[in-house]
Amino acid sequence: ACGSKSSNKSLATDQTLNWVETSNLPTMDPSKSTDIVSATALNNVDEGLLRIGQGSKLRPGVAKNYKVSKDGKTWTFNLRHSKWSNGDPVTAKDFVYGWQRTVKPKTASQYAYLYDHVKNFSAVNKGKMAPSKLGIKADGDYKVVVTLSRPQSYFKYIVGAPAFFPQNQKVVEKYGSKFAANSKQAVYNGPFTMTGWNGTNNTWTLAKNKNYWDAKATKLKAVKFQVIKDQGTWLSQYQSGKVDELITDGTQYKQFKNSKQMHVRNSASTFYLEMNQRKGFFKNNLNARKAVNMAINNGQLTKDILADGSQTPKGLVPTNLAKKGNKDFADAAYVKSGTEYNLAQAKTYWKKALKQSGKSSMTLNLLSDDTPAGKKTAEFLQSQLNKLPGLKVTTSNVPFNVRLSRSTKGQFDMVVSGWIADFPDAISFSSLFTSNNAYNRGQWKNSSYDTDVKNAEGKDANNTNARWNDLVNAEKTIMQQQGVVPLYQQTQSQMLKSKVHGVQYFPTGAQWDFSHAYLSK
Amino acid sequence: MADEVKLPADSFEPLDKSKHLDSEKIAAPNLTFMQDAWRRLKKNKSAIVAMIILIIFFVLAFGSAFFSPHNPNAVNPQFANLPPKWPGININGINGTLVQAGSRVNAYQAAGAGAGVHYWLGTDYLGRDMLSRILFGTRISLTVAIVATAVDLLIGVTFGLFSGWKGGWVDNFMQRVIEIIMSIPTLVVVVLLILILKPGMMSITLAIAFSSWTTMARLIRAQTLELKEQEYVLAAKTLGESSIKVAFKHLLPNLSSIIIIQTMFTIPSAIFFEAFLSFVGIGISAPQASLGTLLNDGQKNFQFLPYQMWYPAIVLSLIMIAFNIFADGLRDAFDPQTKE
Amino acid sequence: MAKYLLKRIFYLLLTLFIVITVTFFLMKLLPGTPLQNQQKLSPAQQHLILKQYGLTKPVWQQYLIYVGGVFQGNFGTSFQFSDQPVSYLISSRIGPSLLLGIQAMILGVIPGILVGALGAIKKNTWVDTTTTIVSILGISIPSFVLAVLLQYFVGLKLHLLPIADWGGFAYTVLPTIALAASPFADTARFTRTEMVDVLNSDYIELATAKGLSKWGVIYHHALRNSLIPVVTIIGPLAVNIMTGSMVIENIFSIPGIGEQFVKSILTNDYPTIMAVTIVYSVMLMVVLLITDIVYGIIDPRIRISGKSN
Amino acid sequence: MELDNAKKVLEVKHLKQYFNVGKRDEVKAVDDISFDIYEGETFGLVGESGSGKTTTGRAIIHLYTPTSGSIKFNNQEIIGLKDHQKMQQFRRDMQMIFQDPYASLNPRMKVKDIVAEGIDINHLAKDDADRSKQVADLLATVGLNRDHASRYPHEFSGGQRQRIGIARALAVQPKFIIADEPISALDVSIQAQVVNLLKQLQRERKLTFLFIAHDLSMVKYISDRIGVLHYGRMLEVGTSDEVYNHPLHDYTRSLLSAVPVPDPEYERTRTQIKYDPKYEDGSKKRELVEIVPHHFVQCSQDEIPMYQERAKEMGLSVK
Amino acid sequence: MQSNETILAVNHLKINFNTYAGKVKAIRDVSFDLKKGETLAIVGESGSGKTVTTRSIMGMLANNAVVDGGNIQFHDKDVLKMSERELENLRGAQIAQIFQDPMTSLDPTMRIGRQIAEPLMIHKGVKKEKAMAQALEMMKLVGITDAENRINDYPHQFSGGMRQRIVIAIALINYPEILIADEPTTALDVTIQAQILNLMRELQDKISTSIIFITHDLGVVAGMADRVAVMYAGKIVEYGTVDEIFYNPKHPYTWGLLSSMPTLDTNSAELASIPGTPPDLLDPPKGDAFAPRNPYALKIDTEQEPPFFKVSDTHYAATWLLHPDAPKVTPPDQIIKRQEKFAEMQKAALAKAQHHQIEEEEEQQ
Ligand SMILES: Nc1ncnc2c1ncn2[C@@H]1O[C@H](COP(=O)(O)OP(=O)(O)OP(=O)(O)O)[C@@H](O)[C@H]1O
Ligand SMILES: Nc1ncnc2c1ncn2[C@@H]1O[C@H](COP(=O)(O)OP(=O)(O)OP(=O)(O)O)[C@@H](O)[C@H]1O
Ligand SMILES: [Mg+2]
Ligand SMILES: [Mg+2]
Repeated sequence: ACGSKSSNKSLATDQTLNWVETSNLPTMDPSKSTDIVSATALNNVDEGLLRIGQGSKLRPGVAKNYKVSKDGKTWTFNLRHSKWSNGDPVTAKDFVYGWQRTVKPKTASQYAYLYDHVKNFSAVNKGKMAPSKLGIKADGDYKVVVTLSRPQSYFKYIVGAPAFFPQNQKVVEKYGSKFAANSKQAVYNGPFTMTGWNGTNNTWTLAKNKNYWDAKATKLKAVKFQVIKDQGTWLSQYQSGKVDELITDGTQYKQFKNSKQMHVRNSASTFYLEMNQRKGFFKNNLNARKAVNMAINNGQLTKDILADGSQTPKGLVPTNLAKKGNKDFADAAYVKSGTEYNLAQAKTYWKKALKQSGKSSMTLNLLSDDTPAGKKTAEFLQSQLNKLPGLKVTTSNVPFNVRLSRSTKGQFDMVVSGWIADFPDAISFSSLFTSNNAYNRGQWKNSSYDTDVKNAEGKDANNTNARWNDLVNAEKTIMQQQGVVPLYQQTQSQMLKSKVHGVQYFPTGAQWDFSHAYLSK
Repeated sequence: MADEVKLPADSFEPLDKSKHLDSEKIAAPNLTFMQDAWRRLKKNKSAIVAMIILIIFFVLAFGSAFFSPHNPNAVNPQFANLPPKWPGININGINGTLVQAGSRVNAYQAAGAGAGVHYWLGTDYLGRDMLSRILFGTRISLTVAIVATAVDLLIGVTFGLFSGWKGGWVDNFMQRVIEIIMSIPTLVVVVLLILILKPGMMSITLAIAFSSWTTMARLIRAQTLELKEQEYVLAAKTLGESSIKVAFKHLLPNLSSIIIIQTMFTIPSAIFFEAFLSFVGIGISAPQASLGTLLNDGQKNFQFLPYQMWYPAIVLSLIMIAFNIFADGLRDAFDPQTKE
Repeated sequence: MAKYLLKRIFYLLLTLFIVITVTFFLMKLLPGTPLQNQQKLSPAQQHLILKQYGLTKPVWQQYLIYVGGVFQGNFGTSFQFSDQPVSYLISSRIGPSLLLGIQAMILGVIPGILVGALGAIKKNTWVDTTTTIVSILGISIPSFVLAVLLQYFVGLKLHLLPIADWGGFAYTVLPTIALAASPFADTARFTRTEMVDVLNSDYIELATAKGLSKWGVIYHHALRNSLIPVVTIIGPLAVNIMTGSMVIENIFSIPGIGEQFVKSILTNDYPTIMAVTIVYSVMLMVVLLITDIVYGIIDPRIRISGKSN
Repeated sequence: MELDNAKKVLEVKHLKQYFNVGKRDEVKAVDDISFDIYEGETFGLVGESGSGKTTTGRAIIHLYTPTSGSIKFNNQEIIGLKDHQKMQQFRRDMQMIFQDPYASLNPRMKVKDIVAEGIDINHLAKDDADRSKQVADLLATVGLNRDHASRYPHEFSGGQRQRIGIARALAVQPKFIIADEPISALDVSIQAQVVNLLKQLQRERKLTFLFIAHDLSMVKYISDRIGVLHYGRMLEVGTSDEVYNHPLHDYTRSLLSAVPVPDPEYERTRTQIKYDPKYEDGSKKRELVEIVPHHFVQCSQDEIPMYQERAKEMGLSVK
Repeated sequence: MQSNETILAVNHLKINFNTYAGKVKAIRDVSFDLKKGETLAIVGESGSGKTVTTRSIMGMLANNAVVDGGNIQFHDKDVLKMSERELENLRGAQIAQIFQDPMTSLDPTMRIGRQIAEPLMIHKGVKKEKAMAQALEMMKLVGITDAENRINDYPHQFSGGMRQRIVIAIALINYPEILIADEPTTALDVTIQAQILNLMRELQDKISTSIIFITHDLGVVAGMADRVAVMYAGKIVEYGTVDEIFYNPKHPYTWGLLSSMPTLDTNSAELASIPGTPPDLLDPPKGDAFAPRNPYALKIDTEQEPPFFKVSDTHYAATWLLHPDAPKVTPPDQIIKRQEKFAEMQKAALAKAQHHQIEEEEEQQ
């Protein structure tokens, strides 16, 4: 809404934005959405209780406002009077229905786990309890009361995710298994509606939703999406003006980094190296882990190799994810040695490490994705680590799924993993590396880390300061102990035609919000 | 008529029988089969040029292990993506400059490379020497092709030979097997094999070979069906020659030209298929490179770093063209009926 | 003929059944699950979801269920498009692949035959050399390189045709050219080889002796007789091309099946893999059958019923 | 020639060779033929194209497995012979010369290796030198010189190639040779060379020949006895003079009338006798019947008198 | 039937082939003529240049052929100098050809009716239906039974003899002035051969073309030819009327050919064969090419090529044996027998001629 009046004059006549996705839209069912493409679309055509906007700031959504009880367990949302695109009113029942549908086992929602703080989630999700027992109630048509089993300070962010969107029971049941299987068989309550998606095609359009409660703020007539999988094609399409944005890769970034159209956007994701500590070399071998960390020149990796605007990480938790006041979490928890490059030191550590394990030489396999960035990273790490005396690194670049299944089963020596936060809170990362967490593929174990994280989720959940400190301590621990080796923080280096304004970016989840975007002449 | 000419008196003496010319003499030079083929090949200039090109590539590719200008896997991040630079020459394209953000910049200077740093074909995204990598990649590609071909020959030829020679229900059954293998999309087969055998050069090669031998088998079978009715094969049988011996002495040599031609088709398709696998992302794993992976990497940055695609593409195309022309020449050379 | 067809169809079904069985069980060796955000799910959660998909049952049960489903036309649900039956995925995406494939075959085969014939007629002249080099180039440049070059020069620099995307005919031109290179080259080369042989045959001699002009001989006699090997290679080639090229579809952003297929293999989206495999097998075997029938049409010596063995 | 005293080398009884049995395109290439060949003689087999001559030859030398019947060579049943030793011996004793001198020599083998193939299989040579010597001798026998040993078949003319084929057959010192149209593909002037060679070999080596041809004048010249084959059946068997001069069967007469003779005078007056194969329909059971001593004609019982009549007309003494 | 009008004259034709090994001198000065309505047989063994000669008449020489001299006068034009266009108009219209192998000389993929009609459509511009009707007539003429039903069959549905009839039908459909038959029956067996030869004779009577008949089978020549030319190693060594060649041959090669053919009553222990093989035309020997195989060779044969010696107005032979200085040699027995027969025939003919004269005289009186 910033100065839209003043810029009206320069509004282009055709308010159609051409946007690009790099993979297909797999579903428009909020309960089933798992990927960023559908999240982006859903976030623009539907609306949950709250909206996440630029810089992870919360904005009101269907809820005008909300209240949290003292114990942090009861959340009350007051809804505004708004409509679905078919004219039905959006009511509290729609939320209750949508949430229950997402959680009940038959839906097989892959994002249902986000509900884990909601009362009775586990039982309902496993089918041991009726969906109606889930901790959400409609209090009249326009008030939603949510009961949590434990306090969760960041629940406000979570309710902005597609899995928590309202669903129009009438429509869902009308289409049954075909609900949201194409753009016609769905109903929308967001700033846009979707057209032109047949379920599997490469293009779809978000058109302005006249029934949206804030429709007057929506300037765009349409956002046309096009799937482009080839980076070179994308560039050509951008250059020829067929699309209005381009997420650059390394080479392109180098070409364009000084352009006015370049926008470097941090995403809340870190790529890090996990070392298998189930048994074998890295187990209880801090020297080895430190050696690995110090042998890797993160600066070179981001600047010369990836060269796509990615940043040297300060630690596991990315910058710009969580803030206390003006203090960024990553700065607060910074441990120099945790990401430092020092080859001489690395070699010293390495010798110690070898001595400790009683070996003179060592071959380690590095598992990584077969994506361009995955390959570049692996090749770079290989060349860096091979400088450690007596270490020979081999690489395996495998498809994403394979990497996950192998790392989960512990079939690796080192693996390059990445994580993107689901919501803007450090816990999204910190919780990963508790002792028995399934995502802790390296199975690094540290009891003080476990305690800190546990406190943040339990005892200190309602105490902002204590919780902050818990998480900062945990982060410091994992960095000092080199539980993982952070490699880089991913960014989106976006070329955006200069006529495009007001596109909102946020580093977690859906990432893009077009509701306030417009095109100038 | 013409008897006015004076003829010597003794002209009409009967010819001494012993002085009779050997009427069974063969005037054409005594050439072995290979010599004959070689002679025919030599006449085919394009085939010879192709052969020389191939030899050069083989020598360079396999010799590069000893004399390549740089270690193909040596990472040099500060020199990443440098364009080609030839000492002492200042022509755009080989003077180390490239267009960046609309203006021509000296990439070597920008990367802080000293005056003595020259990469003849530039560097890749990790600052590795492209020339060395292309040589290395050529080696891998050729190896893939050759190993694939060898396996292809072993399975395809044996299978086809056996099927055609046995005939009857054996043949029928074996043909069905081929049909089934053909009916499964190659990619499925290849991915499965790669996963079963663990990723790597060997498994890719085998996977390619595994899926490519059906054509060979079908060709060989058809030809064997024809050959086994040939009278010289029957003659061998009446002499009591065993089937194995017949196969080696009579069938294989006469299948050789078909085998050669088909091999020359297999080689390019193996190289291509490897390139395709690289494109899909299941090709040779890093830091090894094949022409396919190089092309695949180069193709992405074609607009800004065209040399990264052009050079591997040129090398690959040259090899392909050379193989094809050479194969054509060989086929003609091995066919005694080739009209000159 | 009817009997022959019945026999062939029986073989087709048998082969298909074996292909389904073999592929299905091999598929189970692939790692990967329908979970898109596996990374974010704990093993317990994963198990819960897999159970919904019926993937926790023993493999043989999954097989029976699958085969049963196939007989009812149910190929399962794609892991890539969580709400779409695989049958819909294929039917909605095979169109562009087929269209491109058919266009590419036409664009490749017809000029291929002409160029090949030209080379044979002008054997050992510069025309022959030129046509040979052109056709060899066709198989020497990987399609993705050709695609990129076309895109850059024709699309971006000359603005002649769209760079990518899917719309009207104009959008199909560049991908068709990129796809056509290899059928063009193969056809040209096979035609040339065969035509050289045919031109040496007695009946060509007789045709010449009848007083037919050079081109008359080619058109009326040599061409048809040269086509058998071409027909042989065209069949499988056409099936390969029509079932979609991942490379071309990726580069030109075409909503085809090839790209989904590769992705399904890499992610073990086995319902899609199986379905595409079935489509591919059926197409291939039908094409082989058609090829055999076409043989009979081109060359009356080949009796269809005699070829069954 | 006193046939009765001569030893029977080959006895063919009720030989049937069908192809594609049970299929729609079943061919009865050889349909119940019987004949004997005596030691040292040349038995000529004539008949038009497709009459089953080659098939008969190949069945005898065991290139095919006959549908039924019996083939005895030196009193040894060949059909179904399992004993490897005996088979090997049979393969040495019986050899074949093929029709097409272009197709019967492997184009990728040197002449010496072609000729020595049988020597190698049966380990008849002590060492390499012996092998070379044997090859040279064989080549000399067929009138080629030793330089030819290191050449390839495509360098030879048709007649020379056929002689190479003969040398190959001789290498294993066979007793019985089946010559399947060995001269049909050759020039007239060359034919005589080959025929002379075969005759000479027969004299020198006491060979027995089954000589297959459609050129009746050559067959007549080379054979002691002749069998006339038609549609896989043996229509007439007798000494060559008998068959030529006193043909009893209509088909033989027709065949003879078609032979061109290098005599314009004769040719100007020649009339060809038409033959109606309907006569051979399967309505009656016909067997070879000895009409004149040593002269057999295939006929049914009720036709015997007719042939006897014919024989008498020609002044032959009916048996 | 025959007239004295010469429609084709080949003069001093020399043709070489360029090959890897050098020049193959395939035709080395060949001259002959062809009269309207006559059958000229060219005999000679494989490689003697029979096919090359006829191909040059059709203007269908291989690419590597070089005409080294001579001309081929057809009416008043030199075939060797004709443009491709003119040759196309010539082939199949004025000069037609039958090939050796009926199995391979028909297009396997075209219906035979169409193949027969094709020359009509090309040369006379006849519409398809009419051409097919004429093709049908032609099929009947060459004795294909049930022609109506078989006109749409393909070649493989016919036997060898039938196919050769079809090839003949193709050649004759435009009633050519010259029919070249290049070993038309070599691939057929005797019974079929006899039928085909009969057919050709009949047809020649009906449409009175001149035939050049090529074969190496003297038996066939005896039945077909009016005149005979014997070729050896790229040259004609003897030519004359059929009787002259068969009953009074002068060239030792002709002797060899004639005596190497057993007739049904040859009984000698050994056939008179011509030893050895023909010379390699890459390097034709000096002098008489036949000398190495000639038991009657003279010294001069190795030094100088024999010119043609005239035997009669119609009979010439190129052998030094006919030179007045040459020693008298005894030809093989068979030849002597033949010559005896010739003498008889001459006598009979003479007597007959005299008789005629007397009768005529009587009539006049
Ligand atoms: N392998 C086979 N399969 C089917 N039919 C066959 C086979 N071999 C021969 N025949 C058929 O058997 C018949 C007799 O053939 P065969 O070759 O014995 O005749 P032939 O008398 O030798 O004829 P020719 O003079 O042409 O050589 C022919 O009709 C032929 O088509
Ligand atoms: N295109 C060619 N290139 C080289 N040599 C050739 C060519 N055509 C013919 N010859 C040679 O010319 C000579 C005469 O060949 P031609 O075909 O005329 O013989 P022919 O008398 O017809 O023999 P045949 O009875 O085998 O048909 C042969 O030595 C042959 O090898
Ligand atoms: Mg035969
Ligand atoms: Mg010829």
